[in-house]
Amino acid sequence: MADKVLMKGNEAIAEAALRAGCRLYFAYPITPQSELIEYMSKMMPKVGGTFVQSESEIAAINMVYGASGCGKRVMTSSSSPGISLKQEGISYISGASLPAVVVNVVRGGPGLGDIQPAQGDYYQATRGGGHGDYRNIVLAPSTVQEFADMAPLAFDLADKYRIVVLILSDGLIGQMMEPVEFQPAKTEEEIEELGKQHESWCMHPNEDEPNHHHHIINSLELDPNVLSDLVLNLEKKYIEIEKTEIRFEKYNISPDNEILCVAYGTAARITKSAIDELKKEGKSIGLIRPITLWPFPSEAIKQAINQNVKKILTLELNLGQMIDDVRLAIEGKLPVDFMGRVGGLVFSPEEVKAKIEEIL
Amino acid sequence: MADKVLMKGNEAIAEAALRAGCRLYFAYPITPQSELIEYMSKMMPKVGGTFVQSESEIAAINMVYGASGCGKRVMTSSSSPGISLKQEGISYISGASLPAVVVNVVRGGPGLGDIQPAQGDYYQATRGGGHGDYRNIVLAPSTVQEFADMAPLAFDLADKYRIVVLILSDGLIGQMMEPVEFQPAKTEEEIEELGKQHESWCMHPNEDEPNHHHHIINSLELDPNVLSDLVLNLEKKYIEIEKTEIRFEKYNISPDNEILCVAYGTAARITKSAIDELKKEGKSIGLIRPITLWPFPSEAIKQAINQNVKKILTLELNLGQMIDDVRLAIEGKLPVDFMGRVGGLVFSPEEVKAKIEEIL
Amino acid sequence: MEIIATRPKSLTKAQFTYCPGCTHGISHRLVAEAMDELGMRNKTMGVCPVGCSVLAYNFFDCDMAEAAHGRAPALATGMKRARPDMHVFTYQGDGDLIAIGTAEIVHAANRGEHFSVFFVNNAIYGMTGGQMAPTTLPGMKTTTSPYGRDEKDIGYPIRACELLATLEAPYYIERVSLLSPQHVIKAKKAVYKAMKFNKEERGFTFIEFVSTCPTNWGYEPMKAFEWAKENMLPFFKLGVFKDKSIEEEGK
Amino acid sequence: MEIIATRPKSLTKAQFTYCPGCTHGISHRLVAEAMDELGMRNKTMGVCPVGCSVLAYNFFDCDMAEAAHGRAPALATGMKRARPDMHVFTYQGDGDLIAIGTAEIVHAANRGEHFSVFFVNNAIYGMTGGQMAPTTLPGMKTTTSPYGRDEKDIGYPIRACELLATLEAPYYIERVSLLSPQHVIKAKKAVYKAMKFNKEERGFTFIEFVSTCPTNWGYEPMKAFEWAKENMLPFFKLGVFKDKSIEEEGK
Amino acid sequence: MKIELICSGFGGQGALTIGKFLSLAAMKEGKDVSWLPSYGPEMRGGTANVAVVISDKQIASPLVSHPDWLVALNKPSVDKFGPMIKSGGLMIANSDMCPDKLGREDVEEIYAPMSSIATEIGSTKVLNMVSLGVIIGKTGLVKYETVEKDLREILGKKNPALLEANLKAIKKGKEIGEKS
Amino acid sequence: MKIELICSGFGGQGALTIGKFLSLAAMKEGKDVSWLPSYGPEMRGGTANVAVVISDKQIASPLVSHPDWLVALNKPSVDKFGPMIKSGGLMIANSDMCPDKLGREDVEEIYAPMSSIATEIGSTKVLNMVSLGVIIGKTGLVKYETVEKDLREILGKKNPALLEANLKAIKKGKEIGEKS
Amino acid sequence: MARMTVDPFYCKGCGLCIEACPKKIIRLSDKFNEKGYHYAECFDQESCIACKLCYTFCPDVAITVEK
Amino acid sequence: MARMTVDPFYCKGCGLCIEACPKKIIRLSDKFNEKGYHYAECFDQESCIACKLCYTFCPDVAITVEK
Ligand SMILES: Cc1ncc(C[n+]2csc(CCOP(=O)(O)OP(=O)(O)O)c2C)c(N)n1
Ligand SMILES: Cc1ncc(C[n+]2csc(CCOP(=O)(O)OP(=O)(O)O)c2C)c(N)n1
Ligand code: SF4
Ligand code: SF4
Ligand code: SF4
Ligand code: SF4
Ligand code: SF4
Ligand code: SF4
Ligand SMILES: [Mg+2]
Ligand SMILES: [Mg+2]
Repeated sequence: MADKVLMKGNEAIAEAALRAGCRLYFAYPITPQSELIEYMSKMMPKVGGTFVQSESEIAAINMVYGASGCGKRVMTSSSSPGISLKQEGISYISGASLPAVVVNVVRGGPGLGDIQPAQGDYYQATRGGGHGDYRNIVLAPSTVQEFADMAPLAFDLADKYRIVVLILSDGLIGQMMEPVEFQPAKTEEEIEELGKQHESWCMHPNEDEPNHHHHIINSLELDPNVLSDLVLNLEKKYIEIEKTEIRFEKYNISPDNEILCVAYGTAARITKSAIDELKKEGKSIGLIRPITLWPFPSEAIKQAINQNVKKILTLELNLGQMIDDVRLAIEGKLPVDFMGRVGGLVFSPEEVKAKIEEIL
Repeated sequence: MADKVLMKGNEAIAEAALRAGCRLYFAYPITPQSELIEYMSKMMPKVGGTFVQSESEIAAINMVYGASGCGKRVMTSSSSPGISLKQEGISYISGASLPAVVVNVVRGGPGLGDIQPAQGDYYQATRGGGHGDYRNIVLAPSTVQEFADMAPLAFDLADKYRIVVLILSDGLIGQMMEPVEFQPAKTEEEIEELGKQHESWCMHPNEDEPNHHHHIINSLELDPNVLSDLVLNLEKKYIEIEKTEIRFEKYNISPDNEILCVAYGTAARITKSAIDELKKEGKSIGLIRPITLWPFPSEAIKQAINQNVKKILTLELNLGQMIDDVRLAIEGKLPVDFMGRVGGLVFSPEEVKAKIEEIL
Repeated sequence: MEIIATRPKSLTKAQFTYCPGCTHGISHRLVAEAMDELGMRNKTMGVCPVGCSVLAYNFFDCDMAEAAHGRAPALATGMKRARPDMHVFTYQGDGDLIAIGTAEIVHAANRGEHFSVFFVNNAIYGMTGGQMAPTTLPGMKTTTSPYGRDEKDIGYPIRACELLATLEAPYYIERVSLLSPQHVIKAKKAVYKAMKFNKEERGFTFIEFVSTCPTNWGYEPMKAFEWAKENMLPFFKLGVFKDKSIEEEGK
Repeated sequence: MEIIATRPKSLTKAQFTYCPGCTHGISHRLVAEAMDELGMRNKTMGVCPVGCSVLAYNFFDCDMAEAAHGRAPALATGMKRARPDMHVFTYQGDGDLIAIGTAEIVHAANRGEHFSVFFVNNAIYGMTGGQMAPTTLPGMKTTTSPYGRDEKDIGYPIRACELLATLEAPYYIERVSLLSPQHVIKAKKAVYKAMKFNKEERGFTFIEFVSTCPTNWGYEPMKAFEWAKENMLPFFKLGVFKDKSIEEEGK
Repeated sequence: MKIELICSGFGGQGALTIGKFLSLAAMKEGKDVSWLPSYGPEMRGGTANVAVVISDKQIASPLVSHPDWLVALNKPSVDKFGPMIKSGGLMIANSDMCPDKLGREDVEEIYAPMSSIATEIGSTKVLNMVSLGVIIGKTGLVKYETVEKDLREILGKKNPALLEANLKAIKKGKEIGEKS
Repeated sequence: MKIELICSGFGGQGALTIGKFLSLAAMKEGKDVSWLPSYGPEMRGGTANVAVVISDKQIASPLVSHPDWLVALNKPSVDKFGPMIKSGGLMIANSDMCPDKLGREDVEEIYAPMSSIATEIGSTKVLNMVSLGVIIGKTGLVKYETVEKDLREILGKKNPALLEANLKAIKKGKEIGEKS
Repeated sequence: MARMTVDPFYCKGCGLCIEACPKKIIRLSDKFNEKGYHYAECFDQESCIACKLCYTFCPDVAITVEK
Repeated sequence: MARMTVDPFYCKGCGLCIEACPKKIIRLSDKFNEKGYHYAECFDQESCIACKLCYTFCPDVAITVEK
């Protein structure tokens, strides 16, 4: 069905995950993410899949760990405090090189904070809130459509690299309704086929000698020399991903841009509104919107800087986190300004416009 | 007693914490940190303090949360996977503006990894592995003496700023013995006095009207405008700390340095050995050793760059994490090289020397 | 004329934020009354859960801490150990206490921590909009068990009192209900007893309130009571599961 | 001559990394024998804990996953749900299962997950060097209870079987011991039964092994058995705590 | 063309639903739409509101600080959002629960006794649909037929009685809107 | 002056303790010291070893890849660390458990029947102390008196018998060391 | 003589007091309070026996009983 | 006729089999295995009754019993 439907972001990502072949989903309720779990509880039985409301976020991520070890497309979701609880598990899954999709519908923090949209989990998402050297691919949607489209993308990337893909959404995108068009649902045969790509390493029914195998899913290696090799292999994968999987959107990028904005997700949408307004007034402001937060589109940002650009403006719904990556990208070539909101507040297009005018 | 004693790092930090007035300690065993908890279990009853071996790291950090809400000096410790589990709690304590000391004796990761020394938790420590905008002061010792000295420092900073202070050690510093000299132990009266500084906000016995108070310890605020103010207040505190609490060591810094090394903790010790060797051969290599990882000594690094310095070399026992902060500090002024080891391996002074010679 | 019943001093002047007819208010009052009657307010610290009663720190007029979801017993342990001279209680919902917080409640009970736990079992996650709780009854529809809780797939409700009563240390465990004025009168006695034992430093005390959530059950308050009487009480049997005072005092 | 007893096929050729005389080896063998006898090896997935048996994936010759500390039942849930056509077991120590993993085991049992849990209770944290476990006996000295476990301060050992038996869903719960060849023979029957029920998809099965840790207890293996018989068995009573097959089969 | 509106009322009055049916119809008629509710505990007992944007180009920000139009089902909604309406904008209010006029000269105000009309129709639940009708009648933002079709699809089988009541309410509102 | 040494043996042979008493004495005599054990499960059953650095200046790296001296209580220790000894270095080995010579021309080797001596003294536990004695006798790195004092402080009251056995073992080793 | 009063500030009109009262002398007022609830009131103070059951069952602690 | 054999590769010389054997025909060998353990051996195969108790109690699954 290529018809558009009007849907909440949380429901759209759930539906898209089902269509992408996700048949196992484990999660614990939390606002503003609960519609996702509620949708799954309703639809999973209809497609013959499994939904378990786990006793906690920790149990959920470890159920994901187990199911992923069997080579299946599996997902969990939560919001900020719940994602913090999953950090140990995410580190394990990463260490064991397993594919998995995790959705974070970010809310205001730190602590219990509030349940309004925020981007305060950027550091956690991109730097790994868990222990040890690992990376997750981080996708940041800015519309309901994109949120939905990220489900198949996330599963494909997860499978391809045997990596955790984190979709970093927020309360606004999770709660709002927009028209959305879904990709066709995978057939049961296609899903079966997807599982087979993992047969060389995943746990599955076995045979007698001589074809008896013994698959081990783990992240432990007591010999530091061996562990070092394993981690260096992870690094190779990360380097490969940094080469090939960077995604971003250019908005109004042109040679006469005076200011280059960098913003993602909800902050980027609002920035676009402001840019449109300013355009009417004859001012040329460009925006690079990272779609992958890791790997980060550093090169794209560097290239978008032209002779007219006087300043970079990073816009985030936090105290300034992605700004590190922007600064790293431009290596001191230009001053980097910042506009932020915290506590679940969202800046308005008017406020962004005013900020840009101020620094123009 | 100003006599030197020979002690393991894990025991030295425990002894120093007791002397600094820590009378509450909650933790769960994990290698290579267990000597700390074992020392506490032995000594706490002797000083009339409380040690509870909690059912998990999560329970431990939340016991800390509760005890700290009563204005007492309280500590927990763990190693990498256990620290990941504490992230939600640390975010809460930070959101509630409570003082607390957390020790991480880092091991090889990700996942279960191994139990050898590593620095793979730098990102987690400095960027906040938990959700939302918050910062912890992060202290990185490089000797047993310094590890011990950091206990009183950490408690003082925690009390002063009502912040979580994380001591980021590693298996090497935790397990090795070195001579250590302790500061005199605080008397019970001094400890009592310390608690009093928190009486304006902490939970404690109450009075009847009209002096009845009602102290609330929490990190929840459903109104985003109010939460925003709270977070912006946190930010003010962070800015203040960035101004006043940066600590670092200069080693062999001189105008003829050809290469400037940046390394912390164990990696810095080993780098020093290599620098000493190279000095004998007439080569001048400087080292900035961050003692506070957050706030990071960016200014010191910038200042240490002189006309002769051709390159910066960042040395870490990970895939390269602090290097972000080094790059941010020097803003593209010089190329930044990297030497790392992962999986619990530690580079030797010879290897570091070779690396420096290679890039000289 | 003399006032014989009015708002206890241990409640603040704030309006409760609960839905009309929600039993959280009743259990709040019982705890506050016990504090008043035992003169404990000035030496009491409470812990709020994450759940509908997350804002209870605005309602109880004693010192209060807001725990992370499920961790109230750990906070309370830290608080009581930090201030043995004060009295501590936690107030927790069923999701908080026996889903995410299972380990914390079991181990606090097992250590025999000297505090009281007030456990509001309304068979649902109230605050987050009516998801299935560990105490949701078989067949009961919630937003995450839209076809009714399937006990074959996800098991039966957990009975916290029975589970905790297998431990040695707890001093007093009772399940009461708030489903009628008569039930409330009985519940009041249990709450008083728990807080009295608390004040006397006897050990760990635990009161479960069989409660309602009219909003998420989708019933009017009175209908919710009827439903609970018919459906919850047969499964969550009222009674004393442990009372060491009986042996101790030889009665 | 015919071989009547030798290494089961479901064990790999690797040497165990356990200390001499450690009972982990015996319980490994019992599980492997059951897999052999029931012809399950090719359709079985096991889960290792974090604990001395963390490397069990090198010893069991079936597919194996290594869980995070305490989370084996959650992994097993994910595995069994992902591959209902396979059989799943976890193998866990006392710290893993009833300290940090309390919530996971209680809820997996409560859901009646279709897998078997083998629980090695040696009253101590073996791997990390002998710290106190939730099952450490009162008065017992460990590296974190250097003056002996003070049950007044930190409570009594937790009895996992009794605790889990309060839940409705579990199918079969038994506590056995490995303290003598006779005990082992009995234990073998229980393990077989659990794995058979597992194969037959009857539900959640749980076997607790009262075990020893000669190294951290500081006793020679035989002395460790004696100590355990005298001290552990009175507290951890052997027996069947739940067996639904009795009703089901009408025996 | 781009219209930003806010629908607001007590929780339970169905303000969010007005926005939903408007968005749905606009989408069917080829527009881009966004529907952003206030959510969370504030809904319990308090006011619920939704920001709707309807545009023939892609919508960047779904936030509405200054609505072109406001649908206010109760007094607090008028108080909260009335002052924010853009100059030249429109307010549609439930006169039964909004006793005081907004009194802005630069804003057109339409008052309809939505509660009374709903009670008349026989279901207090449909008061929100009256306002939906007013919008249609007044502005022609979406076609009545599109809304009717959507309603028939959603309610047709499940609750034909409610469907009829809804349609009646919309028609009633539409009349009012057309006359204003 | 800076000496880097490794003490290595089976777990239980007390290799770590040799290092500890050496470090302790050196510290008392005003040196900087570091004592870095191998740790973790590898200790269970396998070999245990410790890297000790003693210097009159502050010690930077506690790691020892190429020891000046090696104390090897068993054969695996000789195999593992023998080849790493610095040219001109010294190996002190337990001849009872190290049958094969290292055979490096640039390294001095001292073999003492430590196990036998210990058995003779009446406690197999003190074999490590023999090697400690050899170091003292051979190198004078620390004074016998300092070590004796430390031992008396630590063991004096708790276990006088063990103390005496220890001291005997050290003296015996010292003699051997002095003669080599 | 006894008296039962409801504080409209707290009352949410849930009606539990009405169910609880053995004398059936409580009803919801026609008037709204600030939050828009019809609050409870005693329409026959004379008959009140000060049994406190209304107070006991009131989830918003809105009731005062005097005797 | 029965036979009990110990695989020195697995045996850790813990002696449990010795305790288990009702015929007391097992002892630790003088010889070491690779790991340095004195491994167990049966010194009187004739007397073995193939009761398997040694096997049952062996924690390292080092024993084979034949009949
Ligand atoms: C770590 C974490 N997970 C989930 C949530 C979301 N959450 C808030 S309250 C709640 C459940 C509340 O249910 P219950 O404990 O039964 O209390 P009630 O509201 O029914 O009184 C949940 C899941 C959270 N805040 N934090
Ligand atoms: C999150 C986490 N916490 C703590 C540890 C450290 N740890 C490893 S094993 C273990 C306890 C093992 O004890 P038990 O489960 O009883 O198994 P045993 O070794 O006795 O067989 C602990 C605390 C860890 N690896 N991960
Ligand atoms: S949602 Fe349920 S539990 Fe929460 S306040 Fe409303 S009625 Fe009470
Ligand atoms: S430490 Fe204890 S449990 Fe672990 S292998 Fe050794 S004897 Fe067995
Ligand atoms: S006190 Fe008793 S009689 Fe009086 S109003 Fe209340 S319930 Fe009715
Ligand atoms: S029970 Fe209380 S809140 Fe409910 S109607 Fe009566 S007075 Fe009002
Ligand atoms: S029981 Fe097994 S391991 Fe122990 S001595 Fe006998 S054969 Fe060897
Ligand atoms: S089979 Fe029985 S008799 Fe034979 S050696 Fe073993 S224990 Fe002894
Ligand atoms: Mg509930
Ligand atoms: Mg154990």
